Amino acid sequence: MNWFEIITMHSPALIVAVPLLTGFLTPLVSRINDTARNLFAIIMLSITGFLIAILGYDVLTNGIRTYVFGGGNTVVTLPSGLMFHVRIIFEVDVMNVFMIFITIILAIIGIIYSFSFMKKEDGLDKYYTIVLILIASTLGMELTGDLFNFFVFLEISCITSCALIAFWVHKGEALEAAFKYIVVSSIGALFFLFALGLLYAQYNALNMATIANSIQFSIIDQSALVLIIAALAMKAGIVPLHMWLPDSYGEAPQSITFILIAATQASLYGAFRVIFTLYGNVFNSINLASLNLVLTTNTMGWIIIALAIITILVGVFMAFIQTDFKRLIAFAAVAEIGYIFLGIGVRLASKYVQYTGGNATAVAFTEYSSIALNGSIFHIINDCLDIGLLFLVAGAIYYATKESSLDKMGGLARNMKYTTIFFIIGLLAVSGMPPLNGFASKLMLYESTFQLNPIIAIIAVLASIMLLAVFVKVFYSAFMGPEQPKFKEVREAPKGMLIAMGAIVVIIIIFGLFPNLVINNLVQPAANALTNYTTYISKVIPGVI
Amino acid sequence: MSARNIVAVVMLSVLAVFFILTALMLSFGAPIKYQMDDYIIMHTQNETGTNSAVTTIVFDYRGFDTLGEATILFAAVSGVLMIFRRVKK
Amino acid sequence: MIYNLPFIIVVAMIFIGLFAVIFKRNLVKIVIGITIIESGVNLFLITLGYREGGVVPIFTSAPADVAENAPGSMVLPVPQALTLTSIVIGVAVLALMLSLIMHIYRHYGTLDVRKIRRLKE
Amino acid sequence: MSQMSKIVRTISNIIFPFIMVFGLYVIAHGHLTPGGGFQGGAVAASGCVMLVVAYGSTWIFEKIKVSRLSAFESLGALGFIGVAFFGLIFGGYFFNNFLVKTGILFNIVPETGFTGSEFNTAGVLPLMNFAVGVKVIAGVFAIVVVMAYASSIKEWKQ
Repeated sequence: MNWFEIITMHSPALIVAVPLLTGFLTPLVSRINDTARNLFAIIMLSITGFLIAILGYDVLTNGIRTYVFGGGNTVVTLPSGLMFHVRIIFEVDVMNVFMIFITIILAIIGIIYSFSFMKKEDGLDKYYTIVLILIASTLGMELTGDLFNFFVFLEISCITSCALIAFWVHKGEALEAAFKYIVVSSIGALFFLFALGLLYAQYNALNMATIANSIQFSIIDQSALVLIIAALAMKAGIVPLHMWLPDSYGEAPQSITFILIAATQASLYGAFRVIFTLYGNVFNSINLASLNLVLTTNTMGWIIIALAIITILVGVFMAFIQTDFKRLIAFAAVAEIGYIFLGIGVRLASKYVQYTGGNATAVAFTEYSSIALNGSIFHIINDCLDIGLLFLVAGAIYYATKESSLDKMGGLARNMKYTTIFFIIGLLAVSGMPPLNGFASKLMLYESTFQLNPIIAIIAVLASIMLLAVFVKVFYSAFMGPEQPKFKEVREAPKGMLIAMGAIVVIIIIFGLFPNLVINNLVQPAANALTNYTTYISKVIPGVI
Repeated sequence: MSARNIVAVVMLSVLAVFFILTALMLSFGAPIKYQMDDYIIMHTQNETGTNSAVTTIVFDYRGFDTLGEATILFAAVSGVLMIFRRVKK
Repeated sequence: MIYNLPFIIVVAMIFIGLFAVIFKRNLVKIVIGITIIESGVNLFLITLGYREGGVVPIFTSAPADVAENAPGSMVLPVPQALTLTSIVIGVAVLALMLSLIMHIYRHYGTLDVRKIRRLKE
Repeated sequence: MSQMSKIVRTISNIIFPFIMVFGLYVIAHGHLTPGGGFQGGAVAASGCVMLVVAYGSTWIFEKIKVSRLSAFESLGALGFIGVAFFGLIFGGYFFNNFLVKTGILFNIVPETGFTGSEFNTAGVLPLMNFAVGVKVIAGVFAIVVVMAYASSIKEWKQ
């Protein structure tokens, strides 16, 4: 075994362990000086990125990779002859690789942005410690194959995000937002733990593959599903439970908001994993023989569609009336998460049409349901990049002018040329205009939704157009118009921030020009991995099916 | 009592009925399945040399969870120290 | 029915906590509510692991008959380990929430939710 | 918080070593009896907190540097993750219990059903218990000291 194979073998554990180790070492390293700390953080994150590249390459070529913590032959044999591991297992398929890929991009760019954005603050050693732990926990949530481990990382990300939202402690609103966030997310996490207890009582196992293998969808399993989805929706900001999201996105430092987006998407990933893998034999392999499962899938799909449409509408309409730049973008983020959820719902509801319609519809809807899932997964990365770019632009403006109210801004385009260009690209991407990446994923969502129900598709398109209107309004009030006397001295944002924003813009343009490259190489395999739950199970429990 | 409170009470009572029905379905004192726990009790001594099965799970079989738990405490301490830092204005 | 009393108590605790979180106006009472929910969930996990007549799953100075019928005479150890983790998590969350409350009190001079709410929709 | 009366201080002086010894006992026997790093650490940290109550947080805050406590906590966490990394290096897996059958330390493997107590067992578990214990003592003490000090001063230096 050469060194490359050894690194590949251990990379799932190291991807989480290296940022954690960095986080533990940062308080000691920052005793030297600030530059050493910054260099240390970025070098260790680059090592993590390198490991992710190795792992991603391996998973894309060789399929699912598992890692058993502690090793050894600790295998339980069931009376039926199936075996499963007692220890914690990390199981990495293409979907996980896709998510950790997004996270590491956001993390590295966010750290680079922090170097210049947070330069004048104090308490930075603690800041970098907590940011690195937040990144590690997000990666852990996305890699783990164990439900309780997922809960632990969920709680780590909850605590670290709360501490970071309250970073500007002299602002009362930041404290309030942080308190709201920790109340909502700790209750959500406790619901998750309760649901985990229900599943544990039924199947006496904690890793996802074992539970997925034996899930029966009894009443207790259904209540566990409802609780888990409610908890993860709470963390992701679906509408009845969205109230924490604009507050915390709006009040946190913008570099934090950028990394928080990745943490939110990790909860969404959890919802994907639970619906399509943990309850895989309910929602994936339905057939006419079990009509009640088909009906359940349909009900579930329409509930999710309804929630998603409400989320989109609330996000867009609330964005209209905001006067604070960051809160406005935060509501746009709520709307974008609604689009991702819409994809899941359409996927589940299309499955119903597929099995109850005629033969011709069956063929068509097989394709549409997979398009909906692809669009939904592709929209995760686009949402991260677009909303993230807008938050970074808001941060650059805040850094330059110390102002975040839209009423008091104006004429900034004269002095902040690059920022203006980045903002235009961000607003076009977020509202789904053709040459950019938002268009590619939204088109897939519209197409599949239209086949299911044209009215919903029209609502989705209109909401997207309204989002464009909102941002054009912002553009005029902030960047255009007469030059304000107090902004005469405003200068362009520092180089570090421009580099961070420029990097995202480059990725957005590449994804916009060559969407098929991403869809064929990353999104489609991810969707296949998600729906192929039997492969996922058989990697942990050999000999099943 | 405002309309909002009434809605909250109704939702809470629906949730309560749902939870109680779930609770009534579980069986107390007689777990349905216990292969994993039996395995751990039987193998804790010859695999890890530990007499206490709970400690074996916490630090060996599920050691990575405990690392996460230690991380949570670390993050909470760092967070509290960060929140109580002296802010210069 | 009476046999499920522990589970009903767990549900009651969770709902007492939720009630406090939703209807109480004092921040400290909200935190107490969350702590009660958490105790309820921890109790739930412990309750799941109980086996009729079982003793603690530790071999040190265990009675001879317990050690002989080993797995059957001991309660399930995994829920206890999960509860340990969950308790420590609860401590961390509690510490962070209380320090936030101290800051909020310094800032606004009150703990009443209605008076401090500045972030509106 | 100001100092309490002389009686309280004297009695807490007398009790403090016993609480610490009990806490360390719980940490050291984590693999044999109920307890372990977290529980023992909490016991020992509550002994330290008793001093905070008896002597007043201002006095303690001047005597003990919080940054040093934070560094100790960091060291505890590093020790824990370090043992896990040693498992990767010597045992071939992250979190491998590499000491248990090698014959260096803590290496005795009792028979299944053995009800005596042999301290020299359990592989890396005592080391992890110790690291976690250090971490919990330092962490909980730091939280309490900082919160008590912050609530005792009238005006914050903001």
